Amino acid sequence: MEVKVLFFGVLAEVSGTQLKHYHDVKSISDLKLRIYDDFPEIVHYNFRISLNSEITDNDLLLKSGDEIALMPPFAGG
Amino acid sequence: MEVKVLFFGVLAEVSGTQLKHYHDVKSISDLKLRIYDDFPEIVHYNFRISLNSEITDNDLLLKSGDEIALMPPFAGG
Amino acid sequence: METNYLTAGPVSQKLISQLVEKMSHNTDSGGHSIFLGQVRADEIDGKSVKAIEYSAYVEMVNIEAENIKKKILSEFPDVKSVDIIHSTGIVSAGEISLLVFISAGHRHQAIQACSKTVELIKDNLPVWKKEIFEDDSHKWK
Amino acid sequence: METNYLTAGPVSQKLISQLVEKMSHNTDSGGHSIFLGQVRADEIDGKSVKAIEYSAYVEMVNIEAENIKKKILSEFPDVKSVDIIHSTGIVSAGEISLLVFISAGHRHQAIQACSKTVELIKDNLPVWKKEIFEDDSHKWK
Repeated sequence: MEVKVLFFGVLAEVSGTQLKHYHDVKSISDLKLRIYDDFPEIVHYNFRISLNSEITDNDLLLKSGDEIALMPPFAGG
Repeated sequence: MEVKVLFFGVLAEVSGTQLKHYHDVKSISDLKLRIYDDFPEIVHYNFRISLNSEITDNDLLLKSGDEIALMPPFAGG
Repeated sequence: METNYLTAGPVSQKLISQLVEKMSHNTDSGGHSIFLGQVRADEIDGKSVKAIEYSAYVEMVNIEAENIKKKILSEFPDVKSVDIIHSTGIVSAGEISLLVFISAGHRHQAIQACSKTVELIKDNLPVWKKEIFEDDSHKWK
Repeated sequence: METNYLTAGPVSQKLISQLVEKMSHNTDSGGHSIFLGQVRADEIDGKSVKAIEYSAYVEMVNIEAENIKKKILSEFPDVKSVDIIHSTGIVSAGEISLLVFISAGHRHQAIQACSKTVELIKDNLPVWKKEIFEDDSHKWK
């Protein structure tokens, strides 16, 4: 299985990427550990997670094709 | 002495005029009586008085050149 | 009878665009709050309003609009500019009869000041209106 | 990635004029309340902001903007239309980055709905901004 991870705002700069695919991740907490492994800097930033465009604070299970976004506090307007 | 009286909104329609000069009027109450004499219909309408562009509820004395306006409730916007 | 606050006929699209254009030169403004009052084709006793004819006590409009501007600028220190334009004469249904344009450093004061300016205009500007119906009969408001 | 809510670069004068034009065809609207967010030339640590670069999560902006629209229309029954346009990409100081355009039967709901829409946008639209200074350094907000 493969999921798509989007990095927004300052996190795109910190990670050096806007999009990265991850394979064989079970859950959001599992994914977060993998992301922290790849980009240790990210741990210092405040962000929320969305799964398929919906914000969640829960540790949901992931399935192939899921789109996860790492979103710093919004700053529109 | 002569004062200038302006009729606004519905009062211009009721009186059939927008402007009328009155001579030898002592005070606002005096002027009002003269206006009611000329246009008895006006007594049925709700209005405020301004003297030289300033609204007043007092019975002020008038002097030559004063401009008095009869103003129904405002309806701008 | 010079005035910065009254315009003959509807507030034109051009006037609105010019104000937006002008405001953008002010690079310390972060928000503009704009209110446009439009003539509604209200139905009254089965007849539809086709236009409103506005009349105004011009000298007093100038004085009162200045007072409103001063009041808003002193109450909302973040506000940079207050523009008020009201129509006189005939304004057809669907046309704009009032424009309030507030620029401020930040959104909250822009929005609050705009709302307050509209209320002050309603309460204090010596303007009257006559609704004109499709059959050319009319009603004073 | 179709969207009715995002525009590349600043919200143009033309877009604003088109909306004003469009709204006037609605003769049961009595008031339009408009908010324009503008990029300020803020000074931060002695450096002046020359532009903001906005980025957005496009799919989610569409979903959230639809939600905001629905919320406003259900909370303010007098509101006839809600338009929201936010910039993506570079917007220079003095240019407009956000437009909210509310039309309603009467002024109170137009003004209240506009204010609420702006707050909901700030809280819920997945948009990020990077302030770009005169020396091309930048700061995330």
